[in-house]
Amino acid sequence: MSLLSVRNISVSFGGIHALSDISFDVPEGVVWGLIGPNGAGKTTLVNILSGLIRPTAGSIAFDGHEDGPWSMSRAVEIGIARTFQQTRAFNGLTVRENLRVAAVAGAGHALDLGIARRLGLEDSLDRVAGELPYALLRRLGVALALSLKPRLILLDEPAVGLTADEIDRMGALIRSMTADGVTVLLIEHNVRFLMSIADRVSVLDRGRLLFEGTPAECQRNPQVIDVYLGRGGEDA
Amino acid sequence: MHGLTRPLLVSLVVLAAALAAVPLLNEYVLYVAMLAALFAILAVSFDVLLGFTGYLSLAHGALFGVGAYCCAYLTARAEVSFWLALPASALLTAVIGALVAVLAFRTRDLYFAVLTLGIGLVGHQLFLVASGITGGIGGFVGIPSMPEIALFGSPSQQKLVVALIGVWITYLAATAFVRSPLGVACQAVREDHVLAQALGIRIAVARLSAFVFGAFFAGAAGALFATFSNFVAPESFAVLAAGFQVVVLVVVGGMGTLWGPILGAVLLTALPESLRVASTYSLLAYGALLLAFIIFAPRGIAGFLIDGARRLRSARAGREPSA
Amino acid sequence: MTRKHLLAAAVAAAIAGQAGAAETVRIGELHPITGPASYYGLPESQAIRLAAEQINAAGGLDIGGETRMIEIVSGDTQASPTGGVAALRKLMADGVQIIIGPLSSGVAPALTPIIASADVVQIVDGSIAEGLTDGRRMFRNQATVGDYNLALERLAKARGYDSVAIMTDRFHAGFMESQDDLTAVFSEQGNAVVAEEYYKLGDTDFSGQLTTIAGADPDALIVRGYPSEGALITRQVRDLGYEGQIVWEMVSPPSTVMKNIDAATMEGVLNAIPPTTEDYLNLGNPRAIAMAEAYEATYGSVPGELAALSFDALHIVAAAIEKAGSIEPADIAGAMATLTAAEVPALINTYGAQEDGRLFDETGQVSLPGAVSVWQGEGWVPLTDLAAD
Amino acid sequence: MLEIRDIDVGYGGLRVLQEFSIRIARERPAAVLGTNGAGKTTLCRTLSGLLPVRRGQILFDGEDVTALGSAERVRRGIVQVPEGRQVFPEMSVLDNLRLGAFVHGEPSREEIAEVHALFPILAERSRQNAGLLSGGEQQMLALGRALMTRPRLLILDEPSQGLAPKAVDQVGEAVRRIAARGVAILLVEQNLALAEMVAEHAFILETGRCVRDGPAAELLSGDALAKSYLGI
Amino acid sequence: MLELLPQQLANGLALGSTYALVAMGLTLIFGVLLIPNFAHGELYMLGGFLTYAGVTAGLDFWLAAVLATVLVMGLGVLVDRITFKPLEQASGLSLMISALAMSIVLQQIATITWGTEPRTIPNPVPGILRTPFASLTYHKLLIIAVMVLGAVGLWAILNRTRLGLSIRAVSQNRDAALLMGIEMWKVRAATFAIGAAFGALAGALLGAAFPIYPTMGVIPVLKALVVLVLGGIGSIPGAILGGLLLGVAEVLIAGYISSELQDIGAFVILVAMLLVRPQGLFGRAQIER
Repeated sequence: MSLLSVRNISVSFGGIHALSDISFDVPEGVVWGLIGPNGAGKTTLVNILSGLIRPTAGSIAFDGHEDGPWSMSRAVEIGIARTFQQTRAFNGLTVRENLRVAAVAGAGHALDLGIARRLGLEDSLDRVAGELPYALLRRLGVALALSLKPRLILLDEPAVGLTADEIDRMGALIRSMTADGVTVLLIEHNVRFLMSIADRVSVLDRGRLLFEGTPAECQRNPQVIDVYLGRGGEDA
Repeated sequence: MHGLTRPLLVSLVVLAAALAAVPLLNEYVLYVAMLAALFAILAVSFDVLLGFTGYLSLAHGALFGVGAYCCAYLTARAEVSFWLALPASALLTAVIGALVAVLAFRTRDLYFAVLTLGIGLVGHQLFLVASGITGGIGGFVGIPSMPEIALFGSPSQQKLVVALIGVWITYLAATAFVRSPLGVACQAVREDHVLAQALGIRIAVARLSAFVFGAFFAGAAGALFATFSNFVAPESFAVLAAGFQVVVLVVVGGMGTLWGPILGAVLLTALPESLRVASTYSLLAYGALLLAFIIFAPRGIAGFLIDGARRLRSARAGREPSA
Repeated sequence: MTRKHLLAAAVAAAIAGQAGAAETVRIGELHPITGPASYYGLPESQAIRLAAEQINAAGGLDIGGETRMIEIVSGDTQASPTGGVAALRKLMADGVQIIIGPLSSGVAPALTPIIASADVVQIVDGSIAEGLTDGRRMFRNQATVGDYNLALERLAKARGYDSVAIMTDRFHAGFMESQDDLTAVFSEQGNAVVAEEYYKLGDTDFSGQLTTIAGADPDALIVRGYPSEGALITRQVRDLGYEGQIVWEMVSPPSTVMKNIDAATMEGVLNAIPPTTEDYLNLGNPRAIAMAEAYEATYGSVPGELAALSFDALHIVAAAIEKAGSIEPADIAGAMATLTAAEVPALINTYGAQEDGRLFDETGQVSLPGAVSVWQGEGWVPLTDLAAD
Repeated sequence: MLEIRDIDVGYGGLRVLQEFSIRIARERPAAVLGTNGAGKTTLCRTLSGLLPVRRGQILFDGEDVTALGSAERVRRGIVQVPEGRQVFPEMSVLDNLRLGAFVHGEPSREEIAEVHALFPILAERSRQNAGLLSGGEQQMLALGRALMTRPRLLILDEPSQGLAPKAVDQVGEAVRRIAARGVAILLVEQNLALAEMVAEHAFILETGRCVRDGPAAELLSGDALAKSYLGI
Repeated sequence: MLELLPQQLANGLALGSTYALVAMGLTLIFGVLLIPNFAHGELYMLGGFLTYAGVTAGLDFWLAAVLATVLVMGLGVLVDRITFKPLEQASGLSLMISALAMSIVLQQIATITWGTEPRTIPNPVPGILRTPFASLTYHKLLIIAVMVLGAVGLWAILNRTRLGLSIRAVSQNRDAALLMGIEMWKVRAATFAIGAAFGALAGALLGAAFPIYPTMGVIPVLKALVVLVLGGIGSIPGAILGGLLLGVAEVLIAGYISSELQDIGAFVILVAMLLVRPQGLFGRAQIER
């Protein structure tokens, strides 16, 4: 049985189709990868699932809730959390305050510093987010989403700009999420990284779903390789 | 609320010190100190909106006036006890504040500032036009004094004591508010409202509560002002008077801290008084000092002190301050 | 209560210590010395200082056989209620118990509750708002707005205006609070009020109101407020083609008027207020001329329109102190209540005597009836016969 | 032509470029390739003087330009076509071109004609607001505008982003022609298509460091880059 | 009453032109540099006082107005250097407070120099144009004409000169403008000079009808802020249309409803406008930060 079920989602901005007729099902407990070149519509999809924008057509069901698409607060309420591609944190607040905001004001429970420990932020609790090194800031972004204790987490390029060591660490973290029963929808440019941790992969190209399968199938698919390297492909 | 212990203790010590000084002051200093205390209440309550939620409202002076006229009317015309009129005025101001907020929060940034400027100007005009209730331009005359408190000193001393306790209560309430889930949500709104929404925070509720909180204490400050002065006139509540003054107090004191605005209120009430001797040049000196201050300490007194303390600490630790 | 007395005693002791051997009589004056209203406030403040210097130069005050000099202590009201109260508190904290002022009607009622409950005597030389005096501690040698209106009412009656329009500065407390009384009197007299319009200090465009007024074409347009707006309104309503009589009700020094309107447009405009410094100068009042000359010599400018009132106020206080033979506020107030104009020879203004010859009535108010003057050439000329020009 | 020596660049606590060094020769158009977040745009902004260098040196034609302001660098011929094209949307196509020539005064008719010859669409749309052009046309405009600046080094920040393949081909063709006039080219890209058309030398940027460099033919063909990107 | 409507509309357009004239300078500086220059009112005031000083010193009105405008342009650049340049990294709020402080300083300098007595420059264009429908003084016609000419002139500077080209470039995309080799300080100085010129010109012209005194700039700047928001912040056509709209609304309210409610009415219109169109008439939708 699938946790998330996306049916015929389409959205257009000013006449341009950003997503057309996207459908897929994400079962519980997996890491589901979503790749595609710039402008393919990956972030748009995350924005729709998290309620930041409304699709023009289509429906979403999640964990028994059939009423999607929904508002941002509703999405959080039913257990969907997200991170942002350009890491967003409350830059004027300390790490501790950031986590407090997410836990207390967002999810409505007490601050749990276990998440900070899990993400290696425990030594930086009193640093102001805006002054954090990049890698810590990215981890803070994930920590904010995890503070909501979601059932599904949407990670928008968590590995961007990280060093190899940090990427490995992020990978381990993502795997550990599924162990805790959190399902992950992972958008990533770093395909090597994605392939190493995803159970299944969808490929988006210019708003359409081009491929769906295991990472190994994906890496062998010539169409995917062409699209991904920006060679050829049909005209938009 | 275990985090409140420290601010509670520190503020109690400061309050005790301030109260201990009361018997030493002459009538003039008592009056100026009382004004400073009322402005401190205004500034702290305003900072919850400006410093913690990130919205610049210029209607705060008008809300201050709502509280003042409400208390004046209740005590002078309806002959309600002051101790009842005080919370009633604060509540009514909070309700009106909520209405203003619902209108104003349809906009943001400079548009929000100008919209609230317009609301502030309308409020001031209404005080003038509704002369049946407010006394119009001639002001509201004959507001009864606060009932005497048998325990302590002269009427002026009692006023200052009540005002100081008012500052203390406002400070504690504001501290509790900004640390409550709502207050934390307000800071999220200030920092990044998209992220706040993505974390499931209902930003409309958060910023509305900040506005209403500010309005409540602005109303209380207004009620105190009315009863302490026995007379109020619309001019005190004009946008160009209290409306801008409270912004200046908070920015000069230091936005986003709750003690900074108190320092701002004290300093900027004392400054023009100390410049009285310079008469013709006093306003020029005031403007120039304000300009110099904002240029050299753009984050206010609080920012200046915090930076200084940090530098001192890292110097003591024997290393450069980290970036 | 004992605490209060202790405090007062302590303050008195401190003052005594400060003043030392050459003890002076400290008189406080409260006027807007800074800010936009300083144009009116500063001349008042300076006229008081001038009067004090003259009295001191002539040997000071004779208080029960003891000679004392006057010391003027200035308080800047900044024309705001809180500024005024702070200034008053400062004066009182400095031991001042005699207060002259304030000017602004917005400040005066804020001071009243404090003065009423303190050991202080006050003489108002500026504000025309009703009330303010009680005849016990609070006096006024300025007219009330009722006195102002009296001249207007007599003028309208004498000229038999069938219709009048009124433009009032709604930031002027005195004019606003007397608006209803004035229109009631006009209606009673048969001067139909066809338009009641408002503007505010600092407005520059009155075309909306004035177009309506010019359309109604009343016999007279009455403008109540300050001269810069008065000049503007006069110009703008003439530009709109209004040809009826324009009547001002405002303190309007010709120098200020001339800076804002040309003489030709002003010609024939009436002004209904109590005589001002300028009027007394025009009438050849020798004391006014002497004061003006001394003022110019000291400050290098002509005295303001209200200077004569402030000058008088100090002389009234001085006379009351000498009459009382004491500097206790209660004694001064008592003497002031019984003072006659003859006992204050230096007065410039011509006050109407009360029935028993006293200067102040039982509420502490002088009688200073308004008069009508007409603009001719470059200044106001008193109008002796109301019925004709 | 351009030599970058060990520069460190960052924002606040974030170090984006670390000990970054490359050398570029005029006659060999170069490409810097890297994924999102590798530091590509930071590199471009640094070269144009919009971001200060914390350490290291930038030499242009043997002269140290590290401390120069953006206007002076433009005058010396360091010209950039920024990421996302950054045309002035509410100004006409012609005004955009005039702005390109800003440091040299008003452009002559010949100069404009030359750009029009290279990009005929710009002549057609001369009076139209730039914001109304399609993505590909805007990229042409950005290139044309940069040419008006009389560049000696042209830095292109992801010019293929968001373009249809046909438009990418056109851009590639245009860049080749510009290079043929003796303008040094530094192409900063994520996608291979354009780099394959234009570059003779390539650098691979990973997390703020240059991890490989070599002749473009070697580096881009075969699997080297595909490995870096796709992790095959 | 209705037969007065043409006259009232003419009054409103004349009043609105004065608002537009003041608002244009303010909106230009805000649109290009994102600086809320509240001290604009004091530049307006100084334009009036300096023209007055010139006229009383015996200069011809026009010469005095031009001299005053040039002086105030320089002053505008100076105000920027002292008030805003040191705060480039600070918040918009700090900019606002420092502008407020600068306003106080300039008001007091004027007070010390000229005193607080209101005065008016002798009208250089006396007389009235009377038509069957409405009559307007030549002075009001002059103001409308100068507003229109000023708008055309500003349009010409922005669209027909190299300086204007660089100003427009900075207002649309500051980074891209820098990449074109445009020097920020020049654009900044020019923008402040032009904005100040509008303030000064308004002060000189209106000083020939309205009293000049040190705090005369406060209310026009508040009105101009309202006009800005009505028209859309940073939009020149918005400033003109917003100004005219406010002027006509005020006059019609005073003429047909109640002069006591003139201010309230004007602000109710503002509030209503923002509720319907939160970005103003010509404003772009507010961008998410």
